[in-house]
Amino acid sequence: MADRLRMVEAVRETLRAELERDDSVVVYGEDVGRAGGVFRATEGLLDAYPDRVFDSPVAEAGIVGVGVGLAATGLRPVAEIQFQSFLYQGFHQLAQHVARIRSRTRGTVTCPMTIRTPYGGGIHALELHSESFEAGFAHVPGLTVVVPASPAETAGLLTASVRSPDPVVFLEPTRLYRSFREEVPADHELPLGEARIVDSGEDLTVVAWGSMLRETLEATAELDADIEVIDPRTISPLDTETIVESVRKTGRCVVVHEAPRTSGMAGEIIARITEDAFYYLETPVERITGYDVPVPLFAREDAYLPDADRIEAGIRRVLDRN
Amino acid sequence: MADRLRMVEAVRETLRAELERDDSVVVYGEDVGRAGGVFRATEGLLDAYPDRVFDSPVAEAGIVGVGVGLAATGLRPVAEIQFQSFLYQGFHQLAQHVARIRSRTRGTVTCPMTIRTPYGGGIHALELHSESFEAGFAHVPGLTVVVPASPAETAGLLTASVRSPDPVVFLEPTRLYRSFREEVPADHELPLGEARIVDSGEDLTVVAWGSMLRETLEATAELDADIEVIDPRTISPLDTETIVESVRKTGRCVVVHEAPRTSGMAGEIIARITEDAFYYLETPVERITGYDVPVPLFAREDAYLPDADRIEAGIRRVLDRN
Amino acid sequence: MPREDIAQFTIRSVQVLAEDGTVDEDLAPSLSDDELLDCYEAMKRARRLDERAISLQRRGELGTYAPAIGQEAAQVGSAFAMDEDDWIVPSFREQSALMVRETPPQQILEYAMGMEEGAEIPVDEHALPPAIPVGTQPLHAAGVGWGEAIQESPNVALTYFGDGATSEGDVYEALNFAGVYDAQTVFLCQNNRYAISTRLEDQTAAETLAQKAIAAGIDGVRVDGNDVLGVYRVVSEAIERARDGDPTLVEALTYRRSMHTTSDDPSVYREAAEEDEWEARDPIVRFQVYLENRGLLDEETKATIDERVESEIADAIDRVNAARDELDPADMFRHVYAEQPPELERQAAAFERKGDRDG
Amino acid sequence: MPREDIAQFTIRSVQVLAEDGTVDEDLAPSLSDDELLDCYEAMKRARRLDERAISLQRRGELGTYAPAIGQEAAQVGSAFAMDEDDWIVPSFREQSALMVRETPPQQILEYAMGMEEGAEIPVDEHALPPAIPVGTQPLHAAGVGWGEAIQESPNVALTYFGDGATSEGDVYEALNFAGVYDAQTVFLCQNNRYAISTRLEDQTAAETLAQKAIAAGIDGVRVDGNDVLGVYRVVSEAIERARDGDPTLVEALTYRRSMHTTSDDPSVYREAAEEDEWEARDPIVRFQVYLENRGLLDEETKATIDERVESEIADAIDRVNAARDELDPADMFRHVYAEQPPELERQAAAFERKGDRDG
Ligand SMILES: Cc1ncc(C[n+]2csc(CCOP(=O)(O)OP(=O)(O)O)c2C)c(N)n1
Ligand SMILES: Cc1ncc(C[n+]2csc(CCOP(=O)(O)OP(=O)(O)O)c2C)c(N)n1
Ligand SMILES: [Mg+2]
Ligand SMILES: [Mg+2]
Repeated sequence: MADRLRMVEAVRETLRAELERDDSVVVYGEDVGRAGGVFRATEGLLDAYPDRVFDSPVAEAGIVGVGVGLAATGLRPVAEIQFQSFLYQGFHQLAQHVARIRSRTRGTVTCPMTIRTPYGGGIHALELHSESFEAGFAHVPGLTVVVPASPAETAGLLTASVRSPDPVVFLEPTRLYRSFREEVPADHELPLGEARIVDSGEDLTVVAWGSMLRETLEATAELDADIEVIDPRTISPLDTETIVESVRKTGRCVVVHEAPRTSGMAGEIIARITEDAFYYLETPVERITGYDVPVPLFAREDAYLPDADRIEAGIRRVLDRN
Repeated sequence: MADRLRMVEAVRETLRAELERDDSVVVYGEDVGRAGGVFRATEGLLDAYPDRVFDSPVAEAGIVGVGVGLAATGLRPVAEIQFQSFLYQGFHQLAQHVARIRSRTRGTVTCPMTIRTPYGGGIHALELHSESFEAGFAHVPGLTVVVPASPAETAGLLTASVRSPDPVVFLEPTRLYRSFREEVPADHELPLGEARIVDSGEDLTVVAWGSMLRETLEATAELDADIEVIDPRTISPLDTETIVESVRKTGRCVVVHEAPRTSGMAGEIIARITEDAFYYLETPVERITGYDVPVPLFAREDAYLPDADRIEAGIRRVLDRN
Repeated sequence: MPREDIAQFTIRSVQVLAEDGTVDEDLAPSLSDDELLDCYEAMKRARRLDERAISLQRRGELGTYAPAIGQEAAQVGSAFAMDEDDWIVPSFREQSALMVRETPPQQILEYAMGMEEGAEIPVDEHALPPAIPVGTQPLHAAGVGWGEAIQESPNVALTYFGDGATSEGDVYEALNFAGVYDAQTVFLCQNNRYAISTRLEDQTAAETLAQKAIAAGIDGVRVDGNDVLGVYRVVSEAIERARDGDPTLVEALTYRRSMHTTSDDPSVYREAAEEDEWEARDPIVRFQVYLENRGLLDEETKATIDERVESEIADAIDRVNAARDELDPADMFRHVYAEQPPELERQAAAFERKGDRDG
Repeated sequence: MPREDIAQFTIRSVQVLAEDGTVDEDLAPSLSDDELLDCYEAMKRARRLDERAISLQRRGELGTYAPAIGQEAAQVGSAFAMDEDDWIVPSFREQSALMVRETPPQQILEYAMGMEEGAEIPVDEHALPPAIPVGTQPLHAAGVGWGEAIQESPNVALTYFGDGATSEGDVYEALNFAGVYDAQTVFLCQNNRYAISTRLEDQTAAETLAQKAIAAGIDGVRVDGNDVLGVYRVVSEAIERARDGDPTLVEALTYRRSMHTTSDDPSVYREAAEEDEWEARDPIVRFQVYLENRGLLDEETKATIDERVESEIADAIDRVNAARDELDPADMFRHVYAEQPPELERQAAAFERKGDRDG
C-alpha cells in the first residue's frame, strides 16, 4: 500500500493484505466474489484468492451464523453484509451466538469474525440503505463496534478487526467510500478501543464519528474557537478516558451522530461524561443527531441528516452559554 | 375483572376482554393455544375463541412478519414471542416493516400490532431467557415500548396497547408474573407515553421500571429520605416531562435498569435530564444497571442483576454527595 | 418396512405460448381480444416506463431504479389473473404488475425520486408498498392470505419475489405459515437467474425453485415466465386454489434483460452472448407475434398503443417533477405515530426553527 | 413442452430393528458385540441421567432440564456413527449424544445447575456448546462443515435439532448454505412429534420433515428414530456422503416420552393413551430384546451395567455439588472479551468492592 487511496480501496487493499498474510482468512458475502461487491470493496479478491473468497446466497442470518462454524474450525471469517439494515436479518445470530460464544464456553470457543457493512446515509440510496444502528450493536456485550472515518483509519482499524480475537461489527460510512483520498501506510494496524484526537482544542469538545466527523470538521473550520474534535473510532468498547479527559479540560461538549436521537450513542456518552466529568461541565452537553423518525427516502434525506450547519449552530449555542 | 390478580392473570384477563370486545383481535404465538402459553398467560383463550387464537410454528420472524399482513386486512394482531431474546429472530421484520409501514406509506397502511413477550431476569431460567433489550427497541422510531410493573398496570397498559393504532412491544417482567396480587379494575385502560409517580418525594428521584421498580421500592423503604420514584412505564416514546420536572424539584437522580449498562436506557434518560434539568442538578445522576456482560446462567445470575442493596447503596451515594 | 418409499413429489412446468409464437390450444386461457390487447399494452407500458426511467436516472433526475425489462410477461400475466379485491404484495421490481393494478406511473416515478408519496396506498386499494429488504414481504402476504381466511373473505394475496429471495429464511417461513394456516396466498417467484451478480447455482443446490414448496407441504409449479399466457393460466389456477385455502408457489422462469438496478453494471458478471440469447426470447416480441398471427395487432394498432403509452408516461413525468418541487421535508415527522409524541413534536419544531435548538 | 414433469423426488424411510426386536439382516450394520453392548450401555446411561436429573430438579437442586427419555436411540445411534474428530453441534436436549462423545455427566449437570462450566469445551474436542435458541445451531454446523471442506479435512459436522426447529428460517438457510457450499454436514432432525405443546400438524403442512431437504437440493431420508441400528446405519451413510461434500437431512421419527422440560406438564396437551402407545415402542426395550435374543445380554450383564451407570451418575452428582459451592460469580466478567476493556475492568472492580461505586 502506502498509496493515496479512497476508503473503499482501503477496504479492498486491507482485505487483500490480510488474505495474503493469513491463510485462515476467508471473505464471503452477497456479490463479493464475481462482482467484487456492490461498492467494489472486494474487487479482484476472488481472482487472487479463488479458494477463500465466496459469493453467498441472499441470507444474512446464514452469513452471520455460518461464521460461528467457520471460526470453530480455525478459520477467520470476514463477512460482508450488503447494507447495515440487512444485518437485522442476522441480529439473532449476532447477539445469541457470535457475541457470546466466548463467555458461554468460558473462553474455550471463540468467534474472531469480522462483519463489514456499509453504514449511514448521504448517498441518496434506496429505503433502508442509510441506517445507523451502532447504539443497538453496542448494547450487546461481547461485540466490538467500529466506525472508521477516513481511508487510513479504515485500513488501520480493519486490519486490527480482522486480527482481533473477538467479533467485530465494522461499519463503513458509505458516504465516505469515494469522497476523498488519503495516504495509507502498508501493514497499518491501529488499536481498537482507542479514540483519536482529531483536533486539539481548549474551548469545547466535539465527539463525532463516521461521516459526521467530516461534517463536524467542516463546521469547526467555520468557527473562531479552539475546538477539540474526538473520533471514538471504536464505539464499543468505548474509550471513555479520552473523551472524559477532554471534557474535563474544555468544560463543554457536543456529541454528534446521524442515528435517531432516542437511545442513540450520544446518550451513553453523555452518561459517561456525567459520571466522570460532571463537575467540570460549564454547561450541559448537547447532542446533534438524526431525528426520531425512520430515515426518509432520499428526497427528504438531507433534512434528516445532521450537517455542518446544524453542528455549527449547536457548537455556537454551547459556546455562547455560560 | 376487578379481582385480585397476579400479573400473568392480568395479561390473560385483558386478552380475554379484548377478544370479547373486538372481533378483529387475533391472538397467536408459540404454544399460546392448546397449552395456554408456557407461563399460562393465554390459558383458556383458545377454548373461548377458537377461531381467533392460534398456535404458531416455531418461527419468530414469521410471527412478527405475518402481523403486517393480518393488520392490513383489518385485524388486530396480538402476538406472543415466547421470550424476549427470541424477538431478535424477528428483529428485521420489526424494524424494517412493523415499525415503519405507517411512515413508509404516509399513514395509508398501519400496523396496530401488539407483541407481548416475557422479559428480564430473576427466575433462574435457561440461557437467553433473561435479557432486556428495551433500549434497542426504543432506538427504532415508530415503535412503542412498554414495560408494566404490576398486575393493574399490566391490565391498563396492555389494554391500551391492544387498542393502540401503532405497534407496541410489550415487555412483561417474568419475575413479576406470579410475585404478587393486586386489585385490577375491569376495562382498565391507562395512557401510553405517560410515566407514573409511584412515590412522591423531595430529596431524590429514582427512575426504574419492570422488576427493578420493586427492587427500588424495597431499597427506598430502607432509607430515611424523601424519595420520588418514577416508573416511566412507556420506555418509548418516553415521558420526559414527568422525569424532568421531578429532577428539577429534587436535584438528584438515580436511574435503574437490569439491561447492560452501555447503551442502555439510562443513558438516554441522563441525556434528557442533562438537556432539560442540568442547572437543577446538585450532583451527577447515577445509574445502577446490569453489567456489560451477557446475562450469566442462573448460578451467577443474582450477581448480575441489580438488587435492592445495590440500589440502596447508589441512592445513599447520591444523597450523601453535595 | 426396512426400506420404503413414503412420499413422492413431482414438479411440473407449463408453457402455453411457445417461443415461436404458437399456442397450445388446450391450455390457452379464454381471454377476449380486448383483454389480450390490454395485456399487450400493459407490457408495452411497463417496458417503456423502465426505458424512460433508466434514461431519467442517467440524467440525474431519478434515484436508483430497478427495471424489469424482460420480465413483463411474468408480471403482467400474473397481475391480470387477479381479481380487483385481491392483494398485491410486491418487492422493488414490480412496476409492470403494479401498473396493471392501476398504480399510476406517476407514483412509481415518485418512489424512484425518493418520495414517500410514491408508496402511498389509496383507500380501498388492496396493496402493500414495495418491500426493499429481500424476501421479507412474502410473510406479509402469508399474513394477508391468512387474515382473509380468518375473515372468510374470498380475497387472495399475490406476492412477488426473486430467485435470490428464496434463500432468505423469511420466504421459507412464509411458505410454511401459509401451509399451516391455509392462507389464501399465491407466491410468485420470478426466477430471473440472477440476484444482482449471483447466479442460481451459487444461490441454491435445488434444481428448480418451485420445489421449495415441498418443504412447506404446499403446491409448487414452474411456468415459462416469458410466456404471458402461460403465466396467466398457471397463476389463475393458483389463485383459484388459494381462494379455497391452498397456497401455491409459482416459479416463473425468466430473465432480467437489463441491469439489476441503475447502480449495477451486468457486464461485470455476465456475457453479452447470454443477453443476446434472451433478447431472442423476449416476452413482448413473442406475444406480439402471436397477436399478429391472430390478426389482432396491425401496425396501426401498435402505433396507437405506443403513442398512448408515450404520452401517459410523459404526463407522469411532468406531474412528478411538479410534485417534487412542492415536497415538504417536515413531512417526515408526521407519520411516525398516529399521534405525535411530545419529543417528536419538539424535534419537528426545532427542525422548523432551524438552529434555534437542535432536535 | 406445454406441461412437462421436470423434477421428481422420493423420500425413503428405513428401519433395521423392528418393534418386536427382529432385525433386517441385509441392512444391519456390522457392529461387534462389544460395540452393541456399548451402545446399549450408553442408552441406559442417558435414560438414567435424565431420570436422576428430573428428580434432582424436583428437589430444587437443578434448574430447568430437558430430558430426552424415549429419544435415546436417535441420539446414541447417531453419535456412535461419528468418528472421533467429527463435530457435534447440539441443541439443548442432547445429553444422550453428548455422553457418547465423552462429555462427562458432571458437565451436563453443571449446565443444568446454571454454571457456564457445563458448556466449556475441552481443547481438541470437536463440539459446540448447547444452543438454547431453537434452530440456530444448524447454521453453525453448516459453517463447520463448510470450514472443514475449505481446509480439505475429512471431518464432518453432525447437528441435532427438533421438529419445531424446522419451522425456523435459520434451519432452512443452513440446509441451503450446506447445499451451495458442499458442506460436510449431516442434519439430524429428531422428530419427536412435539415442539413443547405444538403438534406437527400445527408446525407444518409437510407430510415428512425429511422432504425439507428438497428445498435445498440436498438428500433427505427418514429413519425410525427408536431403532438404534437403523439410526446408526442411516447416519453412518449420511456421514460418509458428507465427507465427500454431500450434506443430508435425516429425519429420525421418535417420541419424547417425558416432559418438554421440567417446567412443562405434557398432560395439558396430550393424552395418556398416546404416551402409553409410545412406551410400548421404547427404544431401549426394543434393543434389549434384540440383544437378549442374540444372547449378548443376560441378567448379570444388565445388573453390572445398571450398577456402573448408577455409580457414575452418583459420582457426577457429588462432584457437581462440590463445584457449585466453589463458584466464583466474578467469573462473568472474565470471558466477555479476550482482553478486558477498561470499562468492564471498572465494573468488575466495582462488583468486588460492592457498593463503593456501582458498575
Ligand atoms: C435483506 C436484504 N439483503 C440484501 C439486499 C440487497 N439486495 C437487493 S436486491 C438483491 C438481490 C435480489 O435478487 P432476487 O431475489 O433474485 O431479485 P431480483 O433483484 O433478481 O429481482 C440484494 C442482495 C436487500 N435489499 N435486502
Ligand atoms: C428461537 C427460539 N424460539 C423459541 C424458543 C422456546 N422453545 C424452546 S424449545 C421449543 C420447542 C422446540 O421444539 P423442537 O424443535 O421440536 O425440539 P424438542 O424440544 O422437541 O426437542 C421452543 C419453542 C427458543 N428456545 N428459541
Ligand atoms: Mg433474481
Ligand atoms: Mg420436538
